[in-house]
Amino acid sequence: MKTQKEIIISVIEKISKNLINSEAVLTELDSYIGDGDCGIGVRKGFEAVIKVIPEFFSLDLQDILRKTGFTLAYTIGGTSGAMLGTGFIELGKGLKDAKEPSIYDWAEALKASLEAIKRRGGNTKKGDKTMIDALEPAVESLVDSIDTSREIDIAKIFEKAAYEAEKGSDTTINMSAKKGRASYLGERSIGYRDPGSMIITIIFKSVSDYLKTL
Amino acid sequence: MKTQKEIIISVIEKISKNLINSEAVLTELDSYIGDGDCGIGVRKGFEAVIKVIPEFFSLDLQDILRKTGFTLAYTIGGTSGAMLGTGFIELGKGLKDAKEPSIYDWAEALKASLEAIKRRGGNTKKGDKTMIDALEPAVESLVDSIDTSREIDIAKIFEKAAYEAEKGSDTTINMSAKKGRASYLGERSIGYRDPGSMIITIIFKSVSDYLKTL
Amino acid sequence: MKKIINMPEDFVKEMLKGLADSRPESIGYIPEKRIIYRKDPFINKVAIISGSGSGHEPDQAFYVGRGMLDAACAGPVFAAPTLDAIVDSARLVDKGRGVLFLVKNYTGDRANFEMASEMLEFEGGPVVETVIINDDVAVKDSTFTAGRRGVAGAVFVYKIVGAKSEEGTNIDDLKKLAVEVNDNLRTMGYALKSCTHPEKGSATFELGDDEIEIGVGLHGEPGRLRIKYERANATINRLMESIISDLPYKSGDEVALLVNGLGGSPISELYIAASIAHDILKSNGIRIFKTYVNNYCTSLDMEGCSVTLLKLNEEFKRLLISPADIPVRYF
Amino acid sequence: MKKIINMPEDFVKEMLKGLADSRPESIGYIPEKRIIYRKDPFINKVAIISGSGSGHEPDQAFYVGRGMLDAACAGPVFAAPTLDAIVDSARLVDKGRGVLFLVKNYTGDRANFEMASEMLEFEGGPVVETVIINDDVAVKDSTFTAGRRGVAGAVFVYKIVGAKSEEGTNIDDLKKLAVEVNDNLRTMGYALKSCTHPEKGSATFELGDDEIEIGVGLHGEPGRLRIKYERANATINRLMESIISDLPYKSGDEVALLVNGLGGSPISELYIAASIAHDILKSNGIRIFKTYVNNYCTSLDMEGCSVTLLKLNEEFKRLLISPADIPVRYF
Ligand SMILES: Nc1ncnc2c1ncn2[C@@H]1O[C@H](COP(=O)(O)OP(=O)(O)O)[C@@H](O)[C@H]1O
Ligand SMILES: Nc1ncnc2c1ncn2[C@@H]1O[C@H](COP(=O)(O)OP(=O)(O)O)[C@@H](O)[C@H]1O
Ligand SMILES: [Mg+2]
Ligand SMILES: [Mg+2]
Ligand SMILES: [Mg+2]
Ligand SMILES: [Mg+2]
Repeated sequence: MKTQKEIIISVIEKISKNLINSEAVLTELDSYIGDGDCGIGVRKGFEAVIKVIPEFFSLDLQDILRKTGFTLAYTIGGTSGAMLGTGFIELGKGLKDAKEPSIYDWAEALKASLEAIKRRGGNTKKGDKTMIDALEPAVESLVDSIDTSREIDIAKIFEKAAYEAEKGSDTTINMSAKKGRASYLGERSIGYRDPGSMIITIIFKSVSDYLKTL
Repeated sequence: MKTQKEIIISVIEKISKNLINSEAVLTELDSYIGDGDCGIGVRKGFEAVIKVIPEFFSLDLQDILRKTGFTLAYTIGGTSGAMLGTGFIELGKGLKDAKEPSIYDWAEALKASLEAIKRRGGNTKKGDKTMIDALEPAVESLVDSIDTSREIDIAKIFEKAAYEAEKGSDTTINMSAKKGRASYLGERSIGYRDPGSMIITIIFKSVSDYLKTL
Repeated sequence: MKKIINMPEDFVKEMLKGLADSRPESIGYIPEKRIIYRKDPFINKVAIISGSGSGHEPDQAFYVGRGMLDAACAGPVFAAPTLDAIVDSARLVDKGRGVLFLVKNYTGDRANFEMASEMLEFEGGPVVETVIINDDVAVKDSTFTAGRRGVAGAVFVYKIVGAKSEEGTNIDDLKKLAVEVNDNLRTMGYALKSCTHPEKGSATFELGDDEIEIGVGLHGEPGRLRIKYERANATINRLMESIISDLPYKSGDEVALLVNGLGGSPISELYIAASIAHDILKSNGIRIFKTYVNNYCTSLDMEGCSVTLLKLNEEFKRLLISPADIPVRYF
Repeated sequence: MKKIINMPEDFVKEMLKGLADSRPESIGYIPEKRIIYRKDPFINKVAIISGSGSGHEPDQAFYVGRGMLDAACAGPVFAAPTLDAIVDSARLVDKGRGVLFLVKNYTGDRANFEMASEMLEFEGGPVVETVIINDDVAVKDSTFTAGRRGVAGAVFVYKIVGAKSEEGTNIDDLKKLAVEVNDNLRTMGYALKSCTHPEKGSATFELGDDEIEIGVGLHGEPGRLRIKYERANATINRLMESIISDLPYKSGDEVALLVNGLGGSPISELYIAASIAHDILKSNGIRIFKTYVNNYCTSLDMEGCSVTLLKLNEEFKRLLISPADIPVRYF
């Protein structure tokens, strides 16, 4: 069986590749209601992550996540860099110093990470038309599954979370943006999907897809 | 017979009254191609001159003219104030200290006064669409009459000068302004009479009319 | 769009080059990171850094110098400076006494400065403290919003804290001072005309020919209300009422008054606003210690102005009027 | 028309009141005559006075103070100050050492200042000398025109002569100095957008959406040519070529560079122009002693800038950088 560290490294690689391949669609979405740099930023950020993966093998789980976060924040630039960076950093911090954290440790860390992103975004809430609209339902679904399931099937749990992320992302289409650059458009932002929510969907789908192969 | 000083005082009074009564037409002309303050300024200026006339009786000829000039410059404001003021001041200066200046002294002083106005205006020339277009022909006609006449009839000489002033003023209508505020309009100043040339015409007409009554 | 620029994407780079060219003796410039820093030897002091999107000049790059900022991080126009630039600037100007970030309350700026201080902590860099400036009374603070914005009043924070830092004061006391200045600071502005973003080439928001926006933010974010154009007396009165009642400033208080142009309004108009503000303050019994009128924190070529009051104490007064050797000046 | 004003006809009066309100300790104001004067005790010096139409702020009222002007006479917007105001201001600030008028070469200004000095002579007032400033290279001097205009370079004349006057220098030497500065001074500007006269309420001249006016005067008087909008590199090059070849400035010369905003362009853009000017000067081997970038002599809210070079000697350098305590400042 693979260690969590090995899994995490593979998952990060998978996420990175999928997001790099999504450059065009993210750029398109950001150009409707933002400044059109989201795709480029995300591609650059995850290319940089792939470059540092070799270093991951000498780090512990927590520092892999933090390193990923700092790398993203450093290279993406813009709001999505700060938000995604914060997410990974806080996830790493939230796992404390457990070598093989339990599923409950992960649930706590994910909740803390979500809260940190919301704080960093200036008290972002669901309905503001940001990545939170995808991330919050996904994290809630995860936590809920963990709390209520007798037998834990992480592949299933993540499949459900990814589904919730996508549903949440869909809801952003009819929202008028309250946070971020799209909020400058106000009502005119209605009718377009938030690019950040798409990033979150891709991240959860990548995890879910990977877990199915185990 | 009246002294020159008495005549000058009466002439100045006559000029003042006629120009005060021309406020409306000067305002109208200045509002087409300037800032519309020419009439008000001229009225105020010559009202002030009328107020100081009582002081004139204790002054000599030269200082009456200078005082008139300074009063105009002081109260009219704007370009016409400076030009008319200069004209009277230089006329006074030009007469030197002659008690009863000869007609030739007057011719010299008028020439000097014309030159001073042109200098003060920034080398104004005939054709620039300013008061010079009326003043220069009037002064030239005067000088010419004096130089060429055997017997001097000042009433006639001034009648001719006033006629030349008016003819000169008429020529400004088809000119494109090169000096003063109207020059900002360039070609668009064509079709309107220059208000300053109208002032000069009124001044020479006033003198001519007065001299006829002697 | 007509501007004094070359390629729009070089706007920030060329402007900062112009600054460094113009002040070679005192200003250093790192083009790749858009960092402007003090070159003259300064030792044994806490380093003061600010930063934000560009387009607010002279804020902040032009406030770098003895008695004010030690470095400024410039983002692209109206976009936060990047994390790496902030981290690098802190490492560059730290003299072992720590670094104080003075940050106007905009989400992107906060996020990047907060991340930078976490990263410096993670990597064992200099000690960092951060103070968030939020002087704009137009937007009410609440747990539902990103909070009040930081606007022109920020320059008083830089000035007072920068002056104090020259005295060798430690980072905790400087942080306390910055918070205290911010607590006594209130600003509100209005726009007569939107600004043109050099890269977008079009107005960043729309304002009708006879409309003004009251309580506008530094990038044209809406404020309290959009109304028909009215005389300056009426508008400055609105701003002053909102400001005075917010702290509130009371009869007998002594203040510094800042009338700040948004970039496209000439100083003649700013002084008309100052004249009105003086009359209002007098009629409220509020004493004016010193008046500052100019373009301090702009929004590109936006027309309009903001008014700031800072309630003073003796320490603030002393630090406010102490000299600062900064690149933006006349002689 | 939207501006930060009340009644358009009160524009000048209220702006000058704002100035006096903002600097009560140092600035006196006579509203009926629109005179701004130094209040602090100054003795045993020749008084330096300038004046012109309003709308060029900070020129000149905001340059009144120790080390620069002793009084400024403000006319209505874009119209010469009146004779009575000039006469009164001279009487007001004369300390028995005489009065030097520094006048930009515009017909109305010249006429009124010349008349004032004649009148003062006629009435036995203070001794007056006048120096005409004509730094604009856009319009060629000739006996057929009113000659080259006086534009932004004038501030260097005020600064250097004002500083020298503080040393107790006599009026003849000051006059000589002013002429010498003017002789080494050249300026040329361009406009991107016209300005709006507050009382007229409309643009003072028309410029197409894609046009710029090269060699524009301080009120939008036409200059050399009207061309299609182009990058700043190209336009600043045109200005610099005209300026450099006019004196001419030569390799090895040391100059002060002034990049002056016309009122509506933000300083970010002015610093882009400064960056370009620096590169051009360097490539010509001309050394830059000091760079001045800001709105020094404006045309209301006109967009654009002018560039000025002053060829320096040791005396000019010393006087240029000596401190001046003037109301327009940041801190
Ligand atoms: N306050 C916020 N909280 C959470 N996410 C946000 C916030 N503001 C913006 N975002 C996310 O950032 C995304 C845009 O990222 P990016 O293009 O990098 O930003 P920008 O170019 O505006 O700096 C948005 O689609 C949105 O999901
Ligand atoms: N350079 C000049 N030389 C002579 N006369 C001039 C000159 N410029 C303007 N004028 C005269 O001044 C008149 C306008 O006077 P006024 O309305 O007082 O001027 P403004 O309001 O422009 O200061 C013009 O009609 C013209 O005759
Ligand atoms: Mg974006
Ligand atoms: Mg961006
Ligand atoms: Mg007129
Ligand atoms: Mg007038």
